[in-house]
Amino acid sequence: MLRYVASRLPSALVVLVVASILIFGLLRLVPGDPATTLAGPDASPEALAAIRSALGLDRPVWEQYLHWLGSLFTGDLGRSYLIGGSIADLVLGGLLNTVVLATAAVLLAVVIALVVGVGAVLTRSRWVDALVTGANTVALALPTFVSGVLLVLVFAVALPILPSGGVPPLGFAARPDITAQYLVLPAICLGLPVAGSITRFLVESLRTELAQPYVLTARALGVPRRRIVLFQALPAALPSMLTALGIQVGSVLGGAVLVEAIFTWPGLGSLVEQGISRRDYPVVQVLLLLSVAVFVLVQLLTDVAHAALDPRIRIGGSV
Amino acid sequence: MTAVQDPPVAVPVAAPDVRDDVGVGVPRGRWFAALLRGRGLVGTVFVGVVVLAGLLAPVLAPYSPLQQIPGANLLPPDAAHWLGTDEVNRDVLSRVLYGTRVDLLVLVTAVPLGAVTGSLVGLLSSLSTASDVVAQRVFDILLAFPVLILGIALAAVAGPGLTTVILVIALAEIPIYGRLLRGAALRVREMPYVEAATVVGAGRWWVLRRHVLPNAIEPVGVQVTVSLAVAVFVEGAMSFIGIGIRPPDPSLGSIIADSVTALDANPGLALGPLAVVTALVLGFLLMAQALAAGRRT
Amino acid sequence: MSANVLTIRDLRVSFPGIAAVAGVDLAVRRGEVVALVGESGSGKTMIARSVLGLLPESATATGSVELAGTEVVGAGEAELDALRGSRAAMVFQEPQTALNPVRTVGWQLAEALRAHGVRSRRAARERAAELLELVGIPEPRRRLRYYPHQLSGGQKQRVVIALALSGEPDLLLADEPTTALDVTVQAQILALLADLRDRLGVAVLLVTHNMGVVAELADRVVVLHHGRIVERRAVSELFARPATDYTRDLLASVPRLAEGGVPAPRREDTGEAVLELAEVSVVYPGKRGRPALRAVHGVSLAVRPGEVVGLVGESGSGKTTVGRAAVGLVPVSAGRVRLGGRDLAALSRAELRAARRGLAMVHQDPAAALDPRFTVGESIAEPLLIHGAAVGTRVADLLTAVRLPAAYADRRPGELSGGQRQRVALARALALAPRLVIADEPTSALDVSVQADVLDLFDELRRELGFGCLFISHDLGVVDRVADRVAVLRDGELLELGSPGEVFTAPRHDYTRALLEAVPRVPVRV
Amino acid sequence: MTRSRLRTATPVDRRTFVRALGLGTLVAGLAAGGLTGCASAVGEQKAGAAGGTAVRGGSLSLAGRTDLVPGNFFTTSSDGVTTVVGLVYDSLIRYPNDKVEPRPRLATAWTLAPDGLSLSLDLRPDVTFHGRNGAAGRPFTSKDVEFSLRTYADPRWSAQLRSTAAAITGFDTSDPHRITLSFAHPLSNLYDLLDTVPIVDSESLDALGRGESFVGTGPFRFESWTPNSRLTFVRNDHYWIPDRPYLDKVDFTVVTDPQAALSGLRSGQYDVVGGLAYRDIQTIGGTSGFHTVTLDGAELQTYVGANVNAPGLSDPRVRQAIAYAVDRQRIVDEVLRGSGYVVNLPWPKYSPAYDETRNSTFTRDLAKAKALLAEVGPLPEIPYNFQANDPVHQATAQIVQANLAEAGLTVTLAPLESVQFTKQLIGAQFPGIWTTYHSWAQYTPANLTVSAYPFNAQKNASNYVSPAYQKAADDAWKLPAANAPGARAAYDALNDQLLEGLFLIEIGVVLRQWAAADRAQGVGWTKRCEVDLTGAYRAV
Repeated sequence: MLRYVASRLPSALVVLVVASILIFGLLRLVPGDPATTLAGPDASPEALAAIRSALGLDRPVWEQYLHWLGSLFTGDLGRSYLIGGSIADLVLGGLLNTVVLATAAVLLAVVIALVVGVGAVLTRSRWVDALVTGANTVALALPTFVSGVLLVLVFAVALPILPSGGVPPLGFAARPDITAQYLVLPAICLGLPVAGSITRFLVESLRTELAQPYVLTARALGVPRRRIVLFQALPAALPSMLTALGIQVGSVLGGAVLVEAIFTWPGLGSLVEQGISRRDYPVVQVLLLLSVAVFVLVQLLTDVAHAALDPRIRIGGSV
Repeated sequence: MTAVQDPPVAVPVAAPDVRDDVGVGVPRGRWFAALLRGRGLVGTVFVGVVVLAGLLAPVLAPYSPLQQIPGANLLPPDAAHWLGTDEVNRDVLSRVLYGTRVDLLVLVTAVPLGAVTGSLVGLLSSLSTASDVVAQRVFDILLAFPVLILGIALAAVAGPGLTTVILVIALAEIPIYGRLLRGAALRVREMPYVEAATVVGAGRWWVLRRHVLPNAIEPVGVQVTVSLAVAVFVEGAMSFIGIGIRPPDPSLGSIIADSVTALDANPGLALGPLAVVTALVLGFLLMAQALAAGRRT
Repeated sequence: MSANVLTIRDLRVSFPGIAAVAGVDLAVRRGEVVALVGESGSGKTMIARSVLGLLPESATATGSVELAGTEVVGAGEAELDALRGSRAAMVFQEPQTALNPVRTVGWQLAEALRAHGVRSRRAARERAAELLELVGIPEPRRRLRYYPHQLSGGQKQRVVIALALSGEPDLLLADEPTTALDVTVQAQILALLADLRDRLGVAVLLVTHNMGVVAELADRVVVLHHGRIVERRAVSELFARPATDYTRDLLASVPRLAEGGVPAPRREDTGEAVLELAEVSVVYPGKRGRPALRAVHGVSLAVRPGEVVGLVGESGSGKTTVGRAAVGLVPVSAGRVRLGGRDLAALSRAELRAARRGLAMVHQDPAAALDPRFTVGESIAEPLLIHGAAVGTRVADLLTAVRLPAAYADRRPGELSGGQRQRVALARALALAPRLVIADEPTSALDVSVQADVLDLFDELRRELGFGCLFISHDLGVVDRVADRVAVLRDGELLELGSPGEVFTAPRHDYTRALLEAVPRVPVRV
Repeated sequence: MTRSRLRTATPVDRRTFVRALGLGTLVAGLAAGGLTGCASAVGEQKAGAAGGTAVRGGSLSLAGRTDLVPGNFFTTSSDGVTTVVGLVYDSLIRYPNDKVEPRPRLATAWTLAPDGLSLSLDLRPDVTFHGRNGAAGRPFTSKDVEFSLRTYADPRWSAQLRSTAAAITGFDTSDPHRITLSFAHPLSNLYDLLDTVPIVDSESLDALGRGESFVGTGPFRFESWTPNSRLTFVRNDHYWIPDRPYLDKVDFTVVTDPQAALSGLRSGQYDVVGGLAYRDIQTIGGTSGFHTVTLDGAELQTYVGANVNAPGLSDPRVRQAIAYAVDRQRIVDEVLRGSGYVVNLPWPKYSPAYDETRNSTFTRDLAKAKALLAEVGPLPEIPYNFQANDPVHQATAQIVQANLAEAGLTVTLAPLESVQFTKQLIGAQFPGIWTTYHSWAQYTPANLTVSAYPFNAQKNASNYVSPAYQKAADDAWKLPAANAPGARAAYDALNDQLLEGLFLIEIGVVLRQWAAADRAQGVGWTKRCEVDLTGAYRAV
């Protein structure tokens, strides 16, 4: 298996380097720069120029890039122009919040997909099928920002049983029950679209698996349909569902930008949006590179898991 | 994810499949026939109604989408305004109808643009291993950037507006179609009829043009319907964070974005566009399922 | 309980617009092997599947199928589950796909046993090992942990049979159990089925289109044609005195190995070789760290104009790889391939394209031989279009040459039967009057009678157009009928080369002798 | 071989599916910690609600839209900064909300030299800076005043009133509790400066720049800052006003989405919230248990700026036509929901330069607007910029566009991302007209024309150059004091220049509002919307 990972590393590195160049360049293309935000609307052009040179923005672009890349390798993520503090602490705080939220959302999505997807294939009844399509439509049609507001209005304002936003004051580990209540609404809001697409994918691949000959063999042996779906079709369909989930991860961070704003969840999503709108280059560069790294890592993990789950790849054939 | 290819092993003899056992081979209906019955028909009807409403907007709309009616600030639905008015005194029903047009314009340009570009890149990249590796990495990078963040960056460069929305949706579609077509190309290239053509002297381009492309159309059809549903979502999200369609032009996403702050004053402001979006998305999903089912038998 | 394990009365199975089975009565007694014979489209598989209520969704069945006292037609899913595997069990044709690829053999056996009431894991593992031993799988305990892709075709079929036996059924429904296997493996499986009948008294309903297999195993034979029973005889009587013309034609078209005497070689050597392989070796690189696979090693072979060289060997012997190497589809790791006297490797891209004009290939699976999007006419004309040659009436001429009505030109492959599709593939191959044709198992996917017609056609066209041909097949009977010379291949190495008469009657190599013995003999009509 | 009977396999039916679904939701419920069993997070938030009358102790939760930016400490450009400055620092004097007359704070008394060239202030002797975790810090002396004023003038901080601070040439700090400032020319807006400049601790300025510590003399001590998330403050037990503040703790949360802030307020998570949409403030104000805090004295103005060099806008008649066409009352009623009033000049009602008659020079008069435009003849399409995702500016722009269209002037909306908008404002690069807020009119009038960038006589965003306007602005600035004789005449001259040049077309004065729960009483504010909780308490 390690050979498999090793064979994928060079391509991952290429993606990271190219992405870093793209991010660095794209940000420079965006008009306005941190000096403008720092200077504020009433600054004079001289003050603007003073701040720009203080931040080293007047040096040639490629020199800034190499400096940034160099410091990246030495593990120094640099300092945020606006917040002044070190980016490492800023990102770590945000990273923890987003990882907790994203994991909760993905877990919720997987549970929903398994329950609804397998349920729909098991019962084969028309109304369950319609239910899945309907839920799928709602997941896609109802934008996150609307479902978010509705969830808050119903569960936090109308009948105040859940907090309307924010992170648990004492941190995640201290009181799991309190943490769970803070997590429920944002996780549902972020997880719904992901659940929609992987449910659709799971139902599709389960139906394809059930059309395979080995299902006919099992049925001819009198194995009840419920066991065939759960213990034969599902394991065979899981690897491809995992791959679909891997691709969804990219959209989870995108979704996080909206959900973290609606639920005042101080994660990387809101940090990226703040960073870009305030032209805080170092923060945005680190965050975007981190999101690309996370995506590449998840792709690698899903491929490895896909290989591990599918014995044909794990153990070479010997016909 | 690179397709997993096992080493070529002599395939043992294949026997006539069940279908042959039934005598004459069952002819496969044209793939769009799936859209004319059952689930596919329902989907097509939904989408058709929305498209019609969009196209006939000038006829159906009681007011001009930009007309500000004095004194009619955030009125709830009533006889004069079936969906009430918005915070700048404009009739919501008219804006939803004209907004549908804008969204249809976005769908008709962005999704095909992304699909065609993605497909071409996917096909061409499958020609040589070098171009294949490069294309795969480009797809990875495009997929790595969440759509919204791509949108924020592009809007900052090119300014918010229709072109940015179209560009972002197209960019997000490219890797999806790229990978789809690359997979289709690799699968078709293994088929005996391609091998027979190669033996007789057909070049890579001939195989691509005559065999790979026609056979790849079907999976693309299914994916297009799914992409259309996602595109409506992206337009809405971009308008919500203020980088979508520019005011005063209406678009379903921007109306929904404004409606969020006025839910109690005029629920019609949210219900109107949401109904249209739901109809569109439900329609596309049903069509996608019908096409996929058509492909599977 | 009546002596009959299975009684079918007036069974009708129909699909929208097609009556697959039109009123069949059939009975199978305990410990008896009944062969259900017929060509594709005769409905024999549908009858077998209706016994366990496993018909496809779109099929509707009427009449009565009584299995061990229970009526199957119209029974509920729960009732059917109780029957399946315990009263009757099914063995399928395609071992490659009959087993779940992501589950071990042991697990799948335990699952079957669990469906028949064996709950405890330890008892199930014990019983599973016994079953594997029963079907002749070496080291059964170790093989329980294997995954299907780690077993050979024959071993996989043995596992499928073990699965079928797990519920101790009275009746085994074997649907073309050996068609997808090599001839030597086929012989072992047939021996196993015969042994099960004798030792366990299991009745077998054997569905097949191979008369050799019928002769080897069956006690009684039922001949089926277009969903109706045409003849019902004991095996010996059927071969001795076939009652109906249909059966008589069926028997006549079975390619028999010429016994006795060494017929003179049909063709003397004329002119320079069309294809020449000198010490050719092919190695497939191992993927993701798996060892490389040596498919072909040091094969030397030549094909002269107008000559058919048969290439015989079991699956995995490398015969297909040789064929593909001959036309440059697969890179050669050692040795040289010369086409029309010129070294293939030395040709430039343009020269290669020109040289390819004289080549053609016919594949085995008719379903995938033609592009589903092309009409028949477009498929046939494709080689002409590739080289910019005038099409004119060429398509119509070729269609009539392969005895297909010219009107078929605008039909789609989906609307043709297997035999018709293979004829179109042949017509396409001959479009540019090639000098060399590679035929990779062209008829093995066809029914016996259809196969006979296609082979006659092939022979006629070869005499008429004089192209050289490398004819690859695992069916010795077919090769004997068509080839001027025969090469026997094993594990990538050329064992023997000679005229069919020499190789098939006086084989120099004992491997060839074993191959010959394994071919099921059809008794010669008196 | 024994025939083992099989158990009857039950077909899958709806019952099993419902059971499976039930299992699924139970798992999800468990994952959500079960709403019944354990303590409710919502319950814990509200636990702090204490008694009705002013009682010591408890804490208040504030929420605002923008986080602290240490680099902008001396500008009032983010809610985070205004909260820190309001709670942690004191200024020398404090203007009451409705008058531009200085009241004592850290300075107890002050005398202005007759020639207006110097000012000496007596300083409170009993004030100390915040010390390490609760202990009393070092005493406050005149040296700290000098240090604070000099830092404020440093261009690095780009403070709004730095030109006035730079005009202070001499600092006499011989007596620790008395300071005399001397300057080159009389400064009528000097007290604005002293009301604005927070007294900072000279030893911790670098830490302040890095956002690590904020040491001041104010009622609350800075405790912690989690960037992009929360600020926490604790009571300063050594505050120079005896037994103030009442509250033990104050926390401030960054809530970028106004809807989230509103839901947080209504669900009891926050006590005082800023940055809500005017319509939401209006509805929450009417809901029982909540009230609005109108920040009079900290008014803003919304206006339509015109780049006089842009094509079509160079002719003053076009700008007058715009002034006549804009329906100011509708914008105040529908966009600001009545939280403001119509004006032609920037001054709030209490400002010495406020003039009722001049304020109604341009009332909505479509006929006059059309006539003026007819005189000028055909005009090109004029781009109209505003900040992209600001609901107030977006609504105002769409109304103004419709108004101008009625008058026959076509305008295309061009929303800009906020940083780009600021960049074009500073660089005076707007291609046509624009709309945003401006402030600093709530002080002595001269302050506006000296510091606020759109009005600055020397260099403004409209590229409007007029010697007469520069002279009027300078005269107003050089008045010895806001209420000196001759001030009225100077301000009238200034108003006439503004109305004549009309490079900025005022729409209305905007009254900013916070929304608060009834349990948050005694909430105060400064002219720069800095929150003042000295007298605030939790009412039951």
